[in-house]
Amino acid sequence: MLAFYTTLAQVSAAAPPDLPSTANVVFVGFLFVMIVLALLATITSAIGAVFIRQAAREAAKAAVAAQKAAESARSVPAPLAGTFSPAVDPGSGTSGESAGADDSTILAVVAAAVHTVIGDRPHRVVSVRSTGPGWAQEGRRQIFSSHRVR
Amino acid sequence: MLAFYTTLAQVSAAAPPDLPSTANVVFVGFLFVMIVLALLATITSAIGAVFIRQAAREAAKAAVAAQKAAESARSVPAPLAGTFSPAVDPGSGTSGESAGADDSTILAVVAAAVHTVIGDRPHRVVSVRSTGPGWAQEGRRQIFSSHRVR
Amino acid sequence: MLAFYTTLAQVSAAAPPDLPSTANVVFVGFLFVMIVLALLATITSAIGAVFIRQAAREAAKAAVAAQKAAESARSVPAPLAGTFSPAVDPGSGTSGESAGADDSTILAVVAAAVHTVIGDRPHRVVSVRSTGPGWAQEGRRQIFSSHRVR
Amino acid sequence: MIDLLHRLYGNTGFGFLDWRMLVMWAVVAVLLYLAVYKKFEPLLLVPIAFGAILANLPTEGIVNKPASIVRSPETGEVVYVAAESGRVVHLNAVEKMMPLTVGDLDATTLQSLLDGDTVDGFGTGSLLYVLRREVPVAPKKLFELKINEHSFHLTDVLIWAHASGRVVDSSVEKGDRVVQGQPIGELHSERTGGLFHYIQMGILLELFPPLIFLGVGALTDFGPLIANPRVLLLGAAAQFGVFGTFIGAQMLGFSTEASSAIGIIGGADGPTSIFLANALAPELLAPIAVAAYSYMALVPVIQPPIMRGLTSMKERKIRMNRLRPVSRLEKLVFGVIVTITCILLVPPASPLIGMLMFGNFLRECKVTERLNKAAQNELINIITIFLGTSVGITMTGDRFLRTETLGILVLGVLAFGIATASGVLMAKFMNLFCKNKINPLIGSAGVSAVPMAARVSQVEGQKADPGNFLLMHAMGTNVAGVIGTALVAGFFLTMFGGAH
Amino acid sequence: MIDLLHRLYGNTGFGFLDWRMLVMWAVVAVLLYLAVYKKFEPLLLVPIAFGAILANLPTEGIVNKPASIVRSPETGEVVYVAAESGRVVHLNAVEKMMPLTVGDLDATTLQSLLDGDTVDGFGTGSLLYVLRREVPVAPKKLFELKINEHSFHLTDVLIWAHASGRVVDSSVEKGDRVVQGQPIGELHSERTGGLFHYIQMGILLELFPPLIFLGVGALTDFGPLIANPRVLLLGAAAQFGVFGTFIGAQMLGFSTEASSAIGIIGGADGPTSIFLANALAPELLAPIAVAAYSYMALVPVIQPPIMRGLTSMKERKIRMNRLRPVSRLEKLVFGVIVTITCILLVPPASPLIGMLMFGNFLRECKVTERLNKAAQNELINIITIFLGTSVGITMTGDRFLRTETLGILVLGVLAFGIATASGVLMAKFMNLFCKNKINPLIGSAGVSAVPMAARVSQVEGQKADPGNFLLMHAMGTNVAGVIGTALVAGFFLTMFGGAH
Amino acid sequence: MIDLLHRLYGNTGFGFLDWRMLVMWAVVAVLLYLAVYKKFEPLLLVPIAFGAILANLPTEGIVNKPASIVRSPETGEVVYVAAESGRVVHLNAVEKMMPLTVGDLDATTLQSLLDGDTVDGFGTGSLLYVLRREVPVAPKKLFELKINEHSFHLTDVLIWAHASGRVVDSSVEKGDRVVQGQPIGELHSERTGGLFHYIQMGILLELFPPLIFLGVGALTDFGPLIANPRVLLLGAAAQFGVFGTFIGAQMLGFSTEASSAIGIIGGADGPTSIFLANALAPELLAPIAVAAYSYMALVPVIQPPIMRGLTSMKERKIRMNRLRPVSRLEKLVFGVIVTITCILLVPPASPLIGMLMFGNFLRECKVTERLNKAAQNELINIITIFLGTSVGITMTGDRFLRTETLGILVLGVLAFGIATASGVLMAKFMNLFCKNKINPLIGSAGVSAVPMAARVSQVEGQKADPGNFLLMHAMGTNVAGVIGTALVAGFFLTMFGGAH
Ligand code: NA
Ligand code: NA
Ligand code: NA
Repeated sequence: MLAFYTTLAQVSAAAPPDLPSTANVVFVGFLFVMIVLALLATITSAIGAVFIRQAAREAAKAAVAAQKAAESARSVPAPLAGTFSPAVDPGSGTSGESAGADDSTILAVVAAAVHTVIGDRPHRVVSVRSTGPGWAQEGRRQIFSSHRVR
Repeated sequence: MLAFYTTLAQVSAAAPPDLPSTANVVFVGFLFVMIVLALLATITSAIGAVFIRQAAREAAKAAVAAQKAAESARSVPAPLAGTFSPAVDPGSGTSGESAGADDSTILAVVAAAVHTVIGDRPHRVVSVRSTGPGWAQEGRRQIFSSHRVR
Repeated sequence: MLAFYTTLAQVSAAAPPDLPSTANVVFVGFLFVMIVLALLATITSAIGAVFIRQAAREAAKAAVAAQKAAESARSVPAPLAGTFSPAVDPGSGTSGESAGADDSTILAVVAAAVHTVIGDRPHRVVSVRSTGPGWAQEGRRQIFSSHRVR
Repeated sequence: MIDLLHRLYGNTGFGFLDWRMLVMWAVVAVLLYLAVYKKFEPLLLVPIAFGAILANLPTEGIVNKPASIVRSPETGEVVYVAAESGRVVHLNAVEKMMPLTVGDLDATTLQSLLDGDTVDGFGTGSLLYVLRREVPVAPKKLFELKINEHSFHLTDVLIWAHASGRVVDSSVEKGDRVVQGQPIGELHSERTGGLFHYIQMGILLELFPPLIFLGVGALTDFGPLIANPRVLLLGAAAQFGVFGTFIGAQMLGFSTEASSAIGIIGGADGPTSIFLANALAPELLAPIAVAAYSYMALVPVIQPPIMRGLTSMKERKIRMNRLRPVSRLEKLVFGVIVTITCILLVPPASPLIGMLMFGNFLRECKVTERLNKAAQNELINIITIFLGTSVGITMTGDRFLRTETLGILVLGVLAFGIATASGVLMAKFMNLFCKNKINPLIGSAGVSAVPMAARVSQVEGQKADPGNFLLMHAMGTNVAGVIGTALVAGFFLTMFGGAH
Repeated sequence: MIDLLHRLYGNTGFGFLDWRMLVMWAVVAVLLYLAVYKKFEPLLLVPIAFGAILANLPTEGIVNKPASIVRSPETGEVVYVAAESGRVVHLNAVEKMMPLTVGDLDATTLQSLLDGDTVDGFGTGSLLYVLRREVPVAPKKLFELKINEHSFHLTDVLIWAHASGRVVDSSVEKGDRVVQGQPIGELHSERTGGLFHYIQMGILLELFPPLIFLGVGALTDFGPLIANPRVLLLGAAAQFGVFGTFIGAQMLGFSTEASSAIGIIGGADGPTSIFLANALAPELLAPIAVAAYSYMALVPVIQPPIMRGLTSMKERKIRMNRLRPVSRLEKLVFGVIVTITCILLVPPASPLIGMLMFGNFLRECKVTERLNKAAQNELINIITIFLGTSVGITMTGDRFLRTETLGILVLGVLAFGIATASGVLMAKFMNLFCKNKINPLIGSAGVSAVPMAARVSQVEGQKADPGNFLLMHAMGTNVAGVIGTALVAGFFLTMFGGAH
Repeated sequence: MIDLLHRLYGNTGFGFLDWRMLVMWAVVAVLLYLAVYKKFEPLLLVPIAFGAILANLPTEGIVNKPASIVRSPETGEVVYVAAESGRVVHLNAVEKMMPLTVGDLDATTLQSLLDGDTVDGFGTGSLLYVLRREVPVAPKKLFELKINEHSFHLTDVLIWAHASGRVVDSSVEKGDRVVQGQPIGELHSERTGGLFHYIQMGILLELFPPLIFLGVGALTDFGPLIANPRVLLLGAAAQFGVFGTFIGAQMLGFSTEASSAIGIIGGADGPTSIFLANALAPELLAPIAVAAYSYMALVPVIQPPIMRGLTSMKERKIRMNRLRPVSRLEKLVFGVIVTITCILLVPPASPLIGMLMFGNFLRECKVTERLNKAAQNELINIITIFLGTSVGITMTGDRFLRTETLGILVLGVLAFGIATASGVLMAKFMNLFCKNKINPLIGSAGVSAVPMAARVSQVEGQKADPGNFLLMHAMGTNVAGVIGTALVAGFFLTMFGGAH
């Protein structure tokens, strides 16, 4: 940027600034944005490919391990596991893969919505029944809404 | 304000400032505050009159509608409706009109008080039994207390 | 501090600064810290002695009173008293004296941990069973961890 | 006592009311209505509108600059000095735009200015110096005006007192040559600057927009974008709204700098608009900010007809694949790469891009939750209050009630329309080549306006096919638009920013 | 090493201890006791008291000003210059009030000042200039003092170094005429100002009180006031406490400005008191703030006897109608109208009124909850910490242990009493005309002291009739008092504010 | 258009990339890995690392100083003036360390500098003045260099432009004598300083560390220390780590000031390290901060072997008595006494000690919960973000990639080791006299590093005896270490702080 200032300053001392034409600015500018974002898209895809391959490998391993575990522990039931599972799927923000994650998102949204509406009054969420995937989507939208603080 | 500064500045160059007498200041100042606030009281009353009339009209309409609704839906019970109603009465801060609003205020106060006393320890408000309007009043007072942060 | 600046300034005008030798700085500095903290330890002990004596007197009184109360109110049961007691032991941060205080600390830690892990998703702590004093210690450690925000 | 009452009355603000203020009150009422009852970006519009109330009341004590050094606005020769040391000067109680050159005054006013202090029609502003520019703009204006022993050109620049106070230093004399920015005198006063003078520093010093972006980054999930990087191109295409508006503004006669700042409205990104407007066209800050935030709220009205007009029902029914989950490490790597790439390419955008990705890193690294929360809440909320009111306080009638404002508002709508169309068309264009078809409805989300535009895509998609869920894909386009607009802002700053 | 130990000892703060500090420690202990154990407005008194501890320890590095330009405090002639370029000067390690004029020194001290640097009894302060005022205060003091080749009048003003550092510019010479505020030299140092020098800027630049009012507005419900606007008159009447105290302060010999600032204690409104004191009588800031906050806490002690003394049992038993609910729109309209009216009438009050009503708008519009929460919590809490300590840090023994302080404390109690009585009497007066009788007990709440005073009304009302609920009505009076006090502050600023 | 593309390319940052930046990116990657995946104090290391990314990209607009007055860095004679009024000057787009004296240049470069503006190898920096120091450092360097009509010594000091802009005032001429700190010219520009220039003020003005300490105080429980005051001696003993490192740094050839700042790393107290480094060795701020925070995280690795090596199994099995409860009043009294004692003894430590104990008072008095929460959360979180990035932004390759940094990193480990050993040995020493034996494992907690070090004591204790609970006792030692390190910082400031 400074090089430009320098140029400009040196030029302006000698002659009126040679501002580019509107058409040129628009052409170059738009091209610039397109190219940069295309570049970013390419890089991101390349990186993504690495991660996807790795994830596939790990999934394969996990499947094998899970099968073994299932065989060795057929008698232990695990009710509620989905609901109380403390582990947060690191990609849950974007995923939507596992039904469990979705459920908990729904729960969060319901609780947040109730809280928003009735404020600090004491309340107990007695029961939440899933009413289809629309809820989850709406929930995510609400979460993103916070963005509009701008 | 600036005009005054100007005057003062011009005067002070030529002669000592003609500060008003104590009695005058007190008389004019107190009169000023009385008049301004009386004026505000008048305006507020006038605006209030408009709102009251409008509210009366709406209440009349609502009564008619409610009667119709009641007639057409006599068999549907609505337990807990008061407690879980998400609609916030916009004037609930000042009112005290509806028992429902009062109840929820009480609940809020109880929960807040419990929270204040035992802090972040987990607790469940198992049951709250109303013990008369004094509670609600005290609750409002506590809420206003936050004001004393000054 | 300023006196030193003054000295330094006056000196530096006339001659090169007479900076102390490394050994001297270390000796004096370490001695200084040791003496100051030893002094503080002495003062704190002295003050502590006063408070301990007072606490002992009060405990004695309280014991007498409690005995009387127990005699006069043998038939009134007080279930849950420990859990819901709103009075916060002012010294609970350091103590570890009363089992009740410890329990509530455990509860707090559990609730906080659950909240931290599953975030804002709705959850109800259904039951917490004590698993020995180790928990309480760990809880306190977690609380102190916040300190490492530095 | 009568005298005292008189003085009290004289010091009320009634004397400073003028019609522009009353018109602005109506403007404020409209803004508040839109914000409160129509929920048009209330978090920004309410503070802006309330700031505008204060700007259009005689609140001199709330925005005034502190007395300080007087600098020469241009290089030239001092032809008249009224700033003798010790003189008491003052400023209008309400902000007024003072005449710029001798030619803006009539001879009588000039005469009375030279004689005394107060001039009808210009309040009580004090003239300090008159300066002859080194390079006169046009020779035809070189009429000469002789008053008392002084001689002026119509193009001579008037330098007014910027604050009430006392002249304590006047280092130049008639005939001296001064360069732009040179200290030519000093005012001093016991009174400090107004509250908003200091709060506005956050905009003038370009602190608030990057800090808001820190919070925005902490609130943004780049996951959908990373899982489907093609949407970056949609975000890029939507920037054509910016360039289209730039052309329009140029044609309406705005300067290149102003056109850039107006064009960025099409980016639908509040903080970026404010950042660029402050740097390139500070006098247009208020209308640009108001347009940017108002139209963002109008997205659900402006976009759907354009989206439907440019797409066939078959296209609108395209279903898109579920997005794969993105791991923490991938998000972190993406963030660092975007930071490095964008800053290397457009260094002037680094405050925005740097803070955006820093906030996002705090969010995604999962080990700095305290800081993430602080960025998402405390910091962004407090700064939003200050940013909004600082923008609003610049909305004085003098500045806002001009034809330029009207032009900006019209251009703003245009910008949103073009951006929407560009995004949709780009998606259709990409479908010519890609195997995995893109639903063109998500192209419109490239205008940013997070998350409004993404929701519009989702709603329109479900109108065509109730089982179609486009939201996450549209969110990807949405955040791509944020990066794209920041790049465009950097591009404009590279091209037109930074005269000394 | 002995030398090193000696140096270490010489640099501890013990040498700077004096009896005033020890007395102030006792004052601090009392304040802390009241705050912590008696719960007297602890949110303010604890920070004030802790600030006062720091003020009364040799904490030079914590409040010192940075070295900067030296300005002439008055218009006059320079009669002595000790600030030759390059000279190293220093300031006392603890803040000391230095003698103001030559007449405050004895000849020996003056002699040694002219010879060297350090003067017994005044620490190590460096004298930079001596200035002869243009208009000598009184001719009888015009004794002349000849020392070396210099000749002084007893009224000549001493100008001391404001910081440790080096003189890098000394632009005036003996015999020069200088105007008030003119730069006459410059000090420079690598050291920065102390922590509290910068925090205190929030008071000096009048930023903290309006920002606190932003939070207060967000915490205030004007509903009870809107439902029963008559109580505005009670809030107005209670302002007589301010004017009564103003008279008292005038009679005790305080200046008009100081009397105004002292009077406002009767308004029972902390931020307003600080705002006005800083503008009109900054040297009295600490005692005024301490009095304002302490007496607010004493409201339950001061008010009841007065309330009972002025009312009959029958009056105290008056029941008042339930208040009607007030809609969102009505609250918003009220807020905007109060803003416009008050600012038009008293422009100098606009920072307070504007921010108060802005905060309230954020609260009542219900669409900006994030900002409302931020104003009510983060913002007000952080600023309260800084405001309190900034006030406390001015409580040096030198400034606080004076008869004026005693006078202010006495006048403060008086102010509260008068305000209480005025409110009650006004209610009785209004009952002569109104059909809906007002319970005079709510009149006392007009002193502000939100919500303490309203609670006192409620408690006294229930003593007379346990089924009587006056709280909401008293809250109305309470907030009316806040508006009233802000108006009075604006009135005082209009009358006496703003010398240049 | 080709021209435009060319200009666009010329203005990207690629031209400014150099190998140092790339190396620093690797350093950043390591820091982020440690912070995110190894959880090394992530709250500080993540902001520091992200700041370091920005520091090593061509982000000129993000840290640049605003154009302002140019001051003479030393006392001497002006021998060359290139700052004629009106000249446009500029600064490198990326921060570069410019040559300090004429001797650092070769004759050709000097020649071209005097002729024109731009010099290969030094970017586009503008030379403003050349100054001849009053006291030449060494006579052997007094070679004279004659270029054009000018004559230079090799020791003459080069004064470069600190910002891009226009020279608007150049008050000195060749031959003038100037004193250190004297204004010798002024630059002016429409552009403001960069975002981080303003944020960094929080470090330069020494505001952030005391405010962090306010939050630390609010988070600290002194109860364990009060219940067992003997541990204060362990905290004192651990400070020998500081002095040991001081000796080491002296031996490696660091200046006394730098040695003090490096030594304090052994105190394991981040804000104190930053505070002292800023005051005594600002050029070493980044490596010192990085070392302080990184090693704190390494405590569980560094300490255990030392602890086990210095203690017998029998000692490690010593059980300690339960700590008595400490009442509120006792905690408050302790806080006030520590404040008064420490400030009286080492006044320069008062910002740290004062704020620490103020925060603790807010915590322990139990009547200011709002403020306590604000200090513990909002305030400390926001400032941590700013502090971390401000430190990171100073980590330019130029400054960081030096042998000094390596030395500091090595000395830092040493410091932690010595401190650990001293604490353990002190406990063993005290056991020679005390009846109630102290478990020497708690001695190591005296290094501060709260609460890491205390946890290590607990873990090691349980390894020897699973039923042994040392945590609370170690917490006491831990907070004693905080006080001890603050005292040592004050001691160093007393000894070496504050040249003018
Ligand atoms: Na955009
Ligand atoms: Na009041
Ligand atoms: Na330490």
